[in-house]
Amino acid sequence: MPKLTVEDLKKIREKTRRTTMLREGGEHRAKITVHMGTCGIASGARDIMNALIKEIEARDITDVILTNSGCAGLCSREPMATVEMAGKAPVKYVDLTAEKIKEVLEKHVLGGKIVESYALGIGSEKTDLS
Amino acid sequence: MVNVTLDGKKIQVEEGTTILQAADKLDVKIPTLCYHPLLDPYAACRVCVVEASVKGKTDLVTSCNTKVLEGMEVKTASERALKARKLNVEMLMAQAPAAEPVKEIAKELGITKTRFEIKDPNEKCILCGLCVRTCTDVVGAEAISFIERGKDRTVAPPFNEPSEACIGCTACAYFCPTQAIVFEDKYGREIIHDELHLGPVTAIRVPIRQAVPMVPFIDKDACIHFKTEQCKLCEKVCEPEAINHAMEDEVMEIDVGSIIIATGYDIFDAKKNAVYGYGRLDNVLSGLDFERLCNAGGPTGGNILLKDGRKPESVAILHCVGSRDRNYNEWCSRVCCMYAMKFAHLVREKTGAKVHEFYIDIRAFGKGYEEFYNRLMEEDVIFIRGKGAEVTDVAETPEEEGKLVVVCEDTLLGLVRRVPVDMVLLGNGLEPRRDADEIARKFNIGCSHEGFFLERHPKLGPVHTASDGIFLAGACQGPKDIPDTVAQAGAAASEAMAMADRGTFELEPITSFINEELCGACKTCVALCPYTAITFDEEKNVSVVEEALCKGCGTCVAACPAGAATQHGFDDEEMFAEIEGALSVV
Amino acid sequence: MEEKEKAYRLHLMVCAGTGCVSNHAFEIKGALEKEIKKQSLENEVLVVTTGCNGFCERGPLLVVQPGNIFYQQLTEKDIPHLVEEHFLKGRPVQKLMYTPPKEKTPIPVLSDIDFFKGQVLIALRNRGLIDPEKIEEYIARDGYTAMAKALNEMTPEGIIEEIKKSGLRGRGGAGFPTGVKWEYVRNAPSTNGGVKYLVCNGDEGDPGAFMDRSILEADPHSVIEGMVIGAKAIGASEGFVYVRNEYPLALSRLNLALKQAREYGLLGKDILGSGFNFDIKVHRGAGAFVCGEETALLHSLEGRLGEPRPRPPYPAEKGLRDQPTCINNVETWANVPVIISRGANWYSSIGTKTSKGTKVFSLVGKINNTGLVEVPMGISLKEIIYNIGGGIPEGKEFKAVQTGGPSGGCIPKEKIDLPIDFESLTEAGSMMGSGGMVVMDEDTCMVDVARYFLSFTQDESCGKCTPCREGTKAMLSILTRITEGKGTEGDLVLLRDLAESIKDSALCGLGNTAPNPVLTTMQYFMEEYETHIKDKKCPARVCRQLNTYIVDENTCVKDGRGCDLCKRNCATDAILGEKGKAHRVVQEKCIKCGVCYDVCNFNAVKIE
Amino acid sequence: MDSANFEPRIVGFLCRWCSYTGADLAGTSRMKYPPNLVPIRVMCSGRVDPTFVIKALKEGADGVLIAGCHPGDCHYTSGNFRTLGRYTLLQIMLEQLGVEKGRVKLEWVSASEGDKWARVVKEITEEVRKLGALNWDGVVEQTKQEVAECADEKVKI
Amino acid sequence: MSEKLKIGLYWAASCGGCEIAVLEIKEKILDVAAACDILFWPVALDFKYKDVEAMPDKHMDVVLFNGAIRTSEQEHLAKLLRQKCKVLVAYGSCASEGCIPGLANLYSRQSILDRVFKETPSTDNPNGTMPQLKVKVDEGELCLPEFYERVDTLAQTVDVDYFVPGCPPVADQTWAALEAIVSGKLPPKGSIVGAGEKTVCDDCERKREEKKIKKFYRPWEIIADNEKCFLEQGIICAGPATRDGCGTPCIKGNMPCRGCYGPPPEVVDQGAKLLSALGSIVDSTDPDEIQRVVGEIVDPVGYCYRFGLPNSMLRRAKVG
Repeated sequence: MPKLTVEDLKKIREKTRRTTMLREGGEHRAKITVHMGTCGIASGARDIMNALIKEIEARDITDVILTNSGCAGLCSREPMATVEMAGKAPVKYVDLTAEKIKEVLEKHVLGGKIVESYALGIGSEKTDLS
Repeated sequence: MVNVTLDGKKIQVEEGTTILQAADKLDVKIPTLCYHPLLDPYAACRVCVVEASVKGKTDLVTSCNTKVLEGMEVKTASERALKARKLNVEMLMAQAPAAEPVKEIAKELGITKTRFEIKDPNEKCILCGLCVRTCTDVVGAEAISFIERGKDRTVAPPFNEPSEACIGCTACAYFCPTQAIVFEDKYGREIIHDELHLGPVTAIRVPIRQAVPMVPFIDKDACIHFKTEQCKLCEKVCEPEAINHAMEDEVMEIDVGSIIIATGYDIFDAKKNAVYGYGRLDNVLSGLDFERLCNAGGPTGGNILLKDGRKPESVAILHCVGSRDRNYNEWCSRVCCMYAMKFAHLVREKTGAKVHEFYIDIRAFGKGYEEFYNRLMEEDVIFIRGKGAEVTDVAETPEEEGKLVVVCEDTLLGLVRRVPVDMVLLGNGLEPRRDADEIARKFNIGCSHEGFFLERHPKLGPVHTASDGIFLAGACQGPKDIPDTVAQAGAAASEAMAMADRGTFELEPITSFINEELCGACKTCVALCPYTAITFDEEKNVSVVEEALCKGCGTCVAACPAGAATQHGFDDEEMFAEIEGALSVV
Repeated sequence: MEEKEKAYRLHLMVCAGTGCVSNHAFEIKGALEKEIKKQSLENEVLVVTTGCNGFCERGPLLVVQPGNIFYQQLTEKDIPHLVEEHFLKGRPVQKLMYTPPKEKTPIPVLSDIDFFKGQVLIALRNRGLIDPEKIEEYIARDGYTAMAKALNEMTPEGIIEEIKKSGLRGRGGAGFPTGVKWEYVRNAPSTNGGVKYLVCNGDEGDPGAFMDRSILEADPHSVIEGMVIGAKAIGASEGFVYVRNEYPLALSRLNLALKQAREYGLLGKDILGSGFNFDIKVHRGAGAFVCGEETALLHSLEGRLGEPRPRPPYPAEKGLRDQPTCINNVETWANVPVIISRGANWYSSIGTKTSKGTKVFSLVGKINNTGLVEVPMGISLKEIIYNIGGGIPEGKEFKAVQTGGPSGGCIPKEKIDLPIDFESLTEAGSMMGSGGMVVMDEDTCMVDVARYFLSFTQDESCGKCTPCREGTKAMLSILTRITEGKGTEGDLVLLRDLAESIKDSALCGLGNTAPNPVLTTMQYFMEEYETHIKDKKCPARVCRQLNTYIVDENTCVKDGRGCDLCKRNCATDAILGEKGKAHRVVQEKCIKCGVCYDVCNFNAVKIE
Repeated sequence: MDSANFEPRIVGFLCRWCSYTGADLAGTSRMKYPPNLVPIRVMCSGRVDPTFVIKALKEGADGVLIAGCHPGDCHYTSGNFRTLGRYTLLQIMLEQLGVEKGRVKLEWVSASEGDKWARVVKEITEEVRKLGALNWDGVVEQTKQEVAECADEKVKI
Repeated sequence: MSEKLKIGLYWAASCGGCEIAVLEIKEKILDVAAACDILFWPVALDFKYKDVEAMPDKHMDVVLFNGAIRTSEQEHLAKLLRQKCKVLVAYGSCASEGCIPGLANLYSRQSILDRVFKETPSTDNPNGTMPQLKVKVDEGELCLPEFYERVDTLAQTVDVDYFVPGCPPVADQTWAALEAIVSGKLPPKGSIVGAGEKTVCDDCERKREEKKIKKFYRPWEIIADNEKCFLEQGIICAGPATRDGCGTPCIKGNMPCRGCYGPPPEVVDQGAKLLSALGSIVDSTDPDEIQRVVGEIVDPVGYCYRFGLPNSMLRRAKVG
């Protein structure tokens, strides 16, 4: 094991920022909630979640919180996900596929532009407990 | 220097002085229990607590370890200090009711009884730790320690078993203020110094009162420092700093021209002949013991006393102890008759006791000796011709009770006698020194069969030895009395002087030499020479004998495989001729 | 280290402090992992073991991040449901959440719970947030930055100045200013070529306190970091952590942390390239209370009998192996990195005028929220007991609180508004001491409390000095006498004399403070002593020898129908009566064991 | 020759310091011992060359005694150790050459051991007496006789 | 022809190596042939004893006689040749000292005959037939020489003029001896020619320091350091007690000297001297250790008298 330098300490901190952010509720760019009630799972919410995790990992995104919730109530449009950009109203996306959610991640979360074609609407009922 | 006020009195003391030391200077007494001036303060008994104020801050402190500070005000008997001190003493009274020092302090403090529960009325140990600290810090043996804690605390060796680490120095018992430590030997007897019946011995002592120079020495065998490398308490107390443990015995090499051996004799150890009870029965003394007893510088100041302190009423003196005895030494030790008679005279003179001399023959051979014998007979010394056969304390008749009985065959009366006496003095004979063999070997001289050094010739060379330049004087050559010794010593001295004076020394013409023509340079001879007289000449490639060093033993000659080495007076041809000659005799 | 950090959407922080571990936290963790695997969530959900969360009362605990959702008193049975509902379907499970006493609705989020709300975390800053067995997680939380700063940017004098300015005082109990101590050690001459030592006192002797253990378990690196900073300040190259062997988890996590730190070059030679060398050895203590005393601890560390010696000289001057030695408590060391990284000014803004920063207390006894709390100095007892501690169970009345461990003192309810700091506690006759807080309710007999604590100190006294060895024994026997009804008026005088004298003349802190429980209870609850002696009664009915047990015949017949249970359980046949009829206690035969009182299901047995 | 009337001839090599003095002591002490041994004085037993022993045997001695100081007591420190080494080896060799062990002996006799000297001489004399004459020249000359006998042998076949 | 030297060679009790050694002078043999007439050399040329008997006395100038005297035939020839030559040379160790055949002096004649004709495992002699001096056969009587009880050297049998030692003598020394004889530059009678006046050690190039032995070894027991004195390594070497002249071929071949050149000038008994040296160099002052170290030497006669038992003082063992 090589000895650390002060720089190395910083690197380690950078690397683990995602954990820090996750556990301590630190500043994050966005929070994506995948709705995973029985209906959601049945219509493929797991795929959405997996795709998101894979993509976040692949892009090494450290400031996006990924979470899930129960049924959003609109079972017919599942799978659904809600994207909340920091300080902005949540946007709910419906009828998602893995491809679509990647696009949402790319355009909305990273690009700041809502993907209107998949969006159900902007602003909704409060979904976050905290 | 530091200014202190102690119980109102002002004193200036050195920095680093403890309150206790300062109080001592003012003759203010502060009671202590766990304190000892030779050990580091322990501050455990808390009996020496005093009230000390510095800069307006007042505290109760233990005086044994608290160092005075500038402007400190100490009250050794303030109400607060006394209250704590009394309670502590009272608690110790309950814990160790049999400890005398605690009782004494309690008495001084006006405490008559303790209000606390007494567990063991015979307990003496106050857990002051002096013994443990002595064993650890001073002795360095670490054979005892505290075990358990709190109320169960006790002092014990590891696992409560007799410890192998204990060196038996008894220092812990010495330091114990309450006599709570008792030593036992392996037979369960209490160890006291009584066995050394001519007085206790410490590791530092003056050898004898008449010693010259009159200085004490450290007995390395008894000194704790040489067992554990610690202690050195004596260094602490010796103000002139005259003690140095690091001093070593020095071996000095001195070049001399001649040597006189005067190593003296040993006296016969009467313990070897158990019938005399020496070392077993009280009041059976060897000749030397008696000399010490008689000596004004001895343990009794020169009074002849029995072990219980009484004056003896009758004394028996046994001649020929170990001498003229086939079982021990066959020779006559020459001096015993006369010194035994001197003892008789001393006993008569100092105590007036009845004296019996048990002898085989009286050998009063010197000038005035016979007259002394006659004088003793006039002094009513009873001479019994017959060797003492036994000394016993088993009484057969009432008048023998409590006495020592000397049994002997009176050859004049022709009957066995039992003579009850109070004290028996033994006329121990003289023996060669126990290391005479070693000395003889060192100096290349001989010993006679009894072990005394052998003179070159009894008549023609009485102080010479077989080795040139080595002379004999005194009893190392054979038993002799002082006049004879002085005479022989004088002779030896003049022989030695004469030899040294001559400056040169003649060698016997018996040295070896090596024929260069024949020497094959095998070097067999070089290592054989005990005197390094043979060297190898690398240039000539031959061995060479330095004749001044050669003593003529001829070992190299015998060993020379080339036949190159020869000895003057002992060459092969001469030897062969001698052999032939020896065999030509029919 | 080059691979990218794996992304999880949920981190399940399982508390693995000793309290929760003994409540089967590791089984819970196992069940979680099994269940997560079963639901194929292993790439989405990570299970993390953390150090003590503090709310030990409610263990085993689980905090879900993000969201800070607090689950408590979990059992293995709960896990499949929890995993499916919350972690798979995103529906937090309410019935596993904490519901404050007297309330009905559970509080889902940790920070909304009173117990946590009132706390300010400095020494315990990483609790519940990191896995103590992973150095990277400590570093992630700015770990070792203070050390890097101290080693590379600060002079020893600068560090000492900063600590002095922060007002940090020793958390071991006596409250000696840490910076001043460091300065002493720095300036004290060493007789062995400049060798100085640094010691972390982890010999937490008070059986009721466990913050040191908790810090070592939850955040060992914070102690190590503090020690390195201290070492640089005083000029030491060798340090020791003295931990009692009864803390196996703390020991193993500390040793692991030391190993990791050494591997990362955060200990050893040329730390972080600064040229500074320092390493730490762990010394396991055998668990004697007195070894928490610094001189005794040093003796023990040297391999000798754990006994105190008189001070001066203080360890700062002549400590381990006769060299200047800096001894600080675990909690003190844990505070150091924060002061260095956030600055003295920030730190000294917390707390009171004389006592800065926060203090960890272990809250135990008759209190709802047992656990470890870190609060700012100056907070009142009331806040701790009622707000954070959730008050007294079963609606009983608060009577007193013993602070500072067995040799601390009892503070009565009259002083409940007392702001907690070093001075105020000492003034009240108690002390900060171990940081233990034993809360007592109306059912507590104060004489018995004094006796109880004294039996502890008496047992733990090393026995070196007379007052402590003999005095605690004497006091205990007097107190025992009083609780047995054999006390006399003279006993009280003797007891007070003894207590004062021991406090005054004992050799070390243990002895000096041992009488504190007696003195404070005598100060605040004298009437209880008098009742025991004069009336031979124990108002709290704790001292059984003073109780008279009788059977209320009415209740016995009416409610219990003469059930005969008391009679059958009486060891001395002191209860007469037949089944179905009223029973009666024969006082001459009664040994006051209290069994009848305990077994009666109808409260028919009364104490008078 | 019958052993009772046979008077063995023994050569003794005596070191001057111990054994010769010891022998002297035996004499001055008027101790009686057999006259069969003729002493030859050497300075040290270390001078005794095995050649001397062989020479003596060849010249008609029936036995040889080497006497020196006790080990460690050598006047010349170590001469007697050399003697011991040679003697030990010589004994082995003489055995190979058919000389009985008892004929050649090494003894340590100190200056004070007059009695031992007398005893040693008595012992070796008796032992050699028992072994009989060595007569080495006879051994050597024996051949001629045997050759003659050999020539007279009858043809067996 | 008359100016040519008349020489004879004879081989008695020896291995025959000396005969070959004569040829070891190689091409110089031509010089010899040029200078000499060989009148008698049974191993090479067919001469009969009668031819020699027929010579006038002192007819031959030189006879090189090798081999010891073991049988009546050898004795007869020794005497005969003495009579017929002017200079009789004991050539080689056998003639000079007895050499290896001389070791037979450790045994009696009878035991040797028994061993040879009865006891060896390969002997099939159920009737115990022994050689007879005279056997009558049909053709007449056959005679065998007598087998003597003892091996003697040549000088013990007849008067010898010169000795050339060595087993065998080295070529250079042989040549030197012959040259001396040819040139007529003869040393005093009885001299040892073709050898030095010191010991082998003098020629030995090995390093010698101190002889302090803790254990003796036989050559095969250790690997000898080829630069260090054998004795100092504990390997018994007869060099110190052996006359030089050989040029140390054995030692150069890393084998210790066995002593074939016989005793140095002043040594009467080579074996006794060697033994004395061996017994003296044990490094110990512990009597038990000395006895143990020395006692471990196997077969001291074999070491000390390997080449010279008949020539030693005792000449042979006393055998019963």
